[in-house]
Amino acid sequence: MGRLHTEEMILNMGPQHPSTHGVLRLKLITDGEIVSHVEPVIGYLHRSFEKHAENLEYQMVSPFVDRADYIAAMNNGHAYAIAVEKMLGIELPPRVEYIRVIMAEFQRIASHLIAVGTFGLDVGGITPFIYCMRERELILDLFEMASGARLLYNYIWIGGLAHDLPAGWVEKAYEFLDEFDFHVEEYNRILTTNKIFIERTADVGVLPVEVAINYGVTGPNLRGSGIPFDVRKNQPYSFYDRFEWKVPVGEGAMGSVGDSWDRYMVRIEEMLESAKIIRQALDQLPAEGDVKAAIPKKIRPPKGAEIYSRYENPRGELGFYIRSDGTNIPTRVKMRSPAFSNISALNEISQGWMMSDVITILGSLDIVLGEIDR
Amino acid sequence: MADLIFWLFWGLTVASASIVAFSKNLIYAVFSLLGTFIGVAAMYIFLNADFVAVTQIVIYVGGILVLLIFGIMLTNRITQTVISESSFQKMFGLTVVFAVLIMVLIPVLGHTWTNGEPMAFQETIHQIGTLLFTDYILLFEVASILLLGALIGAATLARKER
Amino acid sequence: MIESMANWFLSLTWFPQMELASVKLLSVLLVGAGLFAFIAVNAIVLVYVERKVSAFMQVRLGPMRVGPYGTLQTVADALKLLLKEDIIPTLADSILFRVGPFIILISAIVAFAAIPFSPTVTAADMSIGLYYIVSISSIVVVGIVMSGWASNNKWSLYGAMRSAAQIVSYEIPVGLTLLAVVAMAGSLNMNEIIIAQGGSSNLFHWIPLPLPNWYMFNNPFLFIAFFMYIIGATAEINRTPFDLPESESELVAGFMTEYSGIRWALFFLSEYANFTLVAFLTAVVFMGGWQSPFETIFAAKTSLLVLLALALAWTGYVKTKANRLSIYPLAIIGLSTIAAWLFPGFAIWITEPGLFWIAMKVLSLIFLLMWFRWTFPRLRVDQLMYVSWKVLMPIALFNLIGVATWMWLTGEIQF
Amino acid sequence: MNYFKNIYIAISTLMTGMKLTLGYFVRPREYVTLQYPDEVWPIPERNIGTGELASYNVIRSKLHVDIDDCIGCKKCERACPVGCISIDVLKGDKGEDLGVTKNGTSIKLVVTKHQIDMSECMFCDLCTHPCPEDCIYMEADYRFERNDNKRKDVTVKERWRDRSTLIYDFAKIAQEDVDARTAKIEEENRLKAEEKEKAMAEKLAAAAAKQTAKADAEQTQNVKADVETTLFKTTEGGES
Repeated sequence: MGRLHTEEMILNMGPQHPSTHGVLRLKLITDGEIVSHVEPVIGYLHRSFEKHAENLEYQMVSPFVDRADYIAAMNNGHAYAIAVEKMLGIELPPRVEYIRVIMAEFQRIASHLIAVGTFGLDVGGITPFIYCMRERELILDLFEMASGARLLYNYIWIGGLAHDLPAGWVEKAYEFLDEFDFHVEEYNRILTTNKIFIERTADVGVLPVEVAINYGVTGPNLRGSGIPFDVRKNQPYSFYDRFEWKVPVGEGAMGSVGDSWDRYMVRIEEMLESAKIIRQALDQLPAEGDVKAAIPKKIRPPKGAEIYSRYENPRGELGFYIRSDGTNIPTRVKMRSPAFSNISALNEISQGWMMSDVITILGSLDIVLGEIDR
Repeated sequence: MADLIFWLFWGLTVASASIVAFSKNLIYAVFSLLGTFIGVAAMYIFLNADFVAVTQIVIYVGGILVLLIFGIMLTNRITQTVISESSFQKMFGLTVVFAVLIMVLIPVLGHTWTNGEPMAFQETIHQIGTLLFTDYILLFEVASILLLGALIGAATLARKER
Repeated sequence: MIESMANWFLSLTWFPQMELASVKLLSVLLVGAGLFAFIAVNAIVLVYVERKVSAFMQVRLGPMRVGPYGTLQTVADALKLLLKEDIIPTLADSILFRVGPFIILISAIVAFAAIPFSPTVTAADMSIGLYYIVSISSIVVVGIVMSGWASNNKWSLYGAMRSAAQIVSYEIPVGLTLLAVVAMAGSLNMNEIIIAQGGSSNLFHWIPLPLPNWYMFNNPFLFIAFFMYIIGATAEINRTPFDLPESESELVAGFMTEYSGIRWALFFLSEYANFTLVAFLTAVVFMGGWQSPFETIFAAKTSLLVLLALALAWTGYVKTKANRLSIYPLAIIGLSTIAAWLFPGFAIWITEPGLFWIAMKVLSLIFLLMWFRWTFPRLRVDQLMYVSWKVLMPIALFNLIGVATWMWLTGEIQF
Repeated sequence: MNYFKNIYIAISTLMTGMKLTLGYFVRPREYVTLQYPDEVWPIPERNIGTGELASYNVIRSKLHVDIDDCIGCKKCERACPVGCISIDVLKGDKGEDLGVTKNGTSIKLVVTKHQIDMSECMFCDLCTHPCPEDCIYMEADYRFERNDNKRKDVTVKERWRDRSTLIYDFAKIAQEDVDARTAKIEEENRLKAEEKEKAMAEKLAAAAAKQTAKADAEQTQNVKADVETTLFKTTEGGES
């Protein structure tokens, strides 16, 4: 059969599109349903966070850090606090560290719930999304109890926490953990093992290890490709070396290693691992301790001090580079956002797939535009 | 009622057929084929051929028309083409038309038409079925083999060469 | 009945001495209006039901504000859609853009003409009813492609293309499964197909079981055919898991992306009309249409007792397994059992064929399709085609041969 | 064989999912959503304050200031990353008793303006912590019901666009009082300035007398410049 001449179609997906997870624009070059090139156009949510941070005192930056990745605000605050604390050389009371770990892992579960739910939405299942949101709501209740806010907490401060845990919080957290395994089982029943879901995700958008490393892909996406890299394990910060847990990696159970299903499954397993960490942290949590004891009165890192601090946020390695000139205002705050690196691999792994698969792959990468554009 | 509805469908057929013939926009021409096909199907019903009428819709609307629409819609150049000159080689065309007209008119005018009573409506499918499997079994089988060949051929063409 | 209505209507007008032809014409118009009214009301009710079903499955409440339990919500929505601005995009082909929705709607309405609502009520009891419905529903493709192309939007075009490819290719397995039934019944007439499903309630002709002699229980091949028809029909009416033409996560809204207001409402109307049509067709072809599941009064009474026992067992099972009391099925079946045993009128009523039974069947089928929609993810285009050509088609052909063999074995046909 | 296995797996897994949704469908009503304005989820109990602050809830929905306790230190204004708090203070009269806060600190300054623009607030809670008197805090009033600023002269539609309904004024002091105090302070400053000017003028006159005695033009100019700078300084000091 001779080659038929076909014309390519340029398709603008977004910035107003139901499944670009925010205001992302994808320029697709398609041949029928087959996509030959994907160009993510970002910047629609740019709020000049880094420039902003150069005009604010160290503590004032932290609410803006929350707003970068609004789905994992607690993790971002934690990462920033750790970076500044390293510059100042602050020792934290154990209670603070434990509460931070608990909060960070709860936030990881909440973020992965969104990732799993919206991924289900991307492949067409509406009900799993609602179930995921239902459990996320319980975590948000816990956060609301502790910090007073439901989305942007500003709870983890440099040198401590905004508030101590209220009475009854720990019991409620245990209550959530006891029910959580059952709910994960529910997602498995309605989504993970569903044949249609497997057909849509397995073998789709395989992210080979080399490509992942070349693009700087981190987090569940890298682990989905079979590399057990996790900053929490490899360079433990906070108290992560005190807990028993494993790093889930993609095994290609339904297709090949590194496909969308693997990335999804890594998130499901990570939620269970996070639940394990929280349970251990709650068991070890010291009953007494002033959470504000180590908060410095004035934050003035020494002149010329600079730091790059790594952190594992739900989307991957979140890095903060901060340079000080000795005043109470940082000279430069650079945020290495994981989703930015992750989305850069989109073109490479979605070429040759269908338009529906591009959406699946995008959903499996789990991006947050607030973090990409900053 | 038969008269009024007949003329209704007659109008539909003729009007949409003339759009097909005279429209400068190919897309309009293709879509108005829908009216023509449905009108013709209605004519079959007036001729007591309900099975043929419904088959007309299935094959011509559900199959051929959709195929035509696909072909025209997905070919970028055709949809944008506006036929600038409505006709060319007018003399030759007129000659052909007149020749055909005369050929049709000779038997029509030569025939003595009688006005009979309209036939009572009766279902035809049983007869069609019986005939297909008795008298015309060979033709039926040949047609099925032809269609099967077409099916296999289409599948082969559409197969991806990876 | 309709003709007498038309006569009465004409007697009110200026020309009472109209000939028979206009009476017939008017009755045709009346039937059309009646079908349209049925479809409109049906869509309004079904939208509400679908919202509630989805809400309950998703642990939500659904509409609650307008009217008691939100029953008037869809009425309010319909009014809102009527009042909305009618937008036709500047670069759209305005003629085709306007015509498209009407073609879809008209084909949906016209197809209803052959549906038997009860033993006596069929708008057009034609000898080729089933074939007629199948053929009319293929016109929908043209409307969809028309409106998708006319919108001058790439997403709409994608939706239209997908829809056309989907409907055209699913017509084949659907046709083949229906063909098996037609072979079984020996007729294309809807009422005759229903009547053929009456009679002895013997499963597979040899084992007597308390099941009605519907085609889905008639023999194992038709049992498979029933489910295959449901799958194929789901694809033909573009519902999840086959809702690719309007998949909101990929194509925004598919071929109706650019539509708003009342034109969009027409799409919605025809979508639900097709939905109901498919449910009716399934009920007629596989579930005995307007026939009652109970053949005699005695059968009704004993079957209800059996059902009551089953419901009791279920309640006990749920109570021990999940420690919950599922009271509704027990209550409904218990009440009807008591009524059937105490009041002979009720027992007679439930054994009589009629609108009630076909409505029950249609409603449960509609619930099944809604259940599909709120559980499953969506297939991809090539997988959709895979299901059609490589799964449904071979099985449908196999079924067809199987049904023929079955008929030969049971002596229904002889060579 | 694989083909049939696939079909079997598909059917069985789909049935699993359907069982789950049906389970939720028939389950006795246990919804997660509520009919919002009629019923609301309880705000989590979370009292961390002691004594008079027992009702202090960390739920962050609206900023509130107990203006009676405010000492006008402007720490909250400086802590705010978005600058939504603006405070003006005036010095109290000499010997005037401005009261004490609940912590026992005597108030030295009159807060004439304590305005919070809730349309700019990002609920970060950073302003509440530096307050020495714990008088600025977040309230759980997420519906902004107790908004006294609702302007009656605008329609509801305009009110949505109107940001002024979200600007909260906490200073209780009346405008006349503010005017009076400002006038008084200005008067004082003026008097002070006049006195100083008078003193300056006398000095100048004395110097001029000396100058005429010496009759040196350049020296005169130097002194004048000196005087001008002192004058400038006094007026500036008087205002603060």
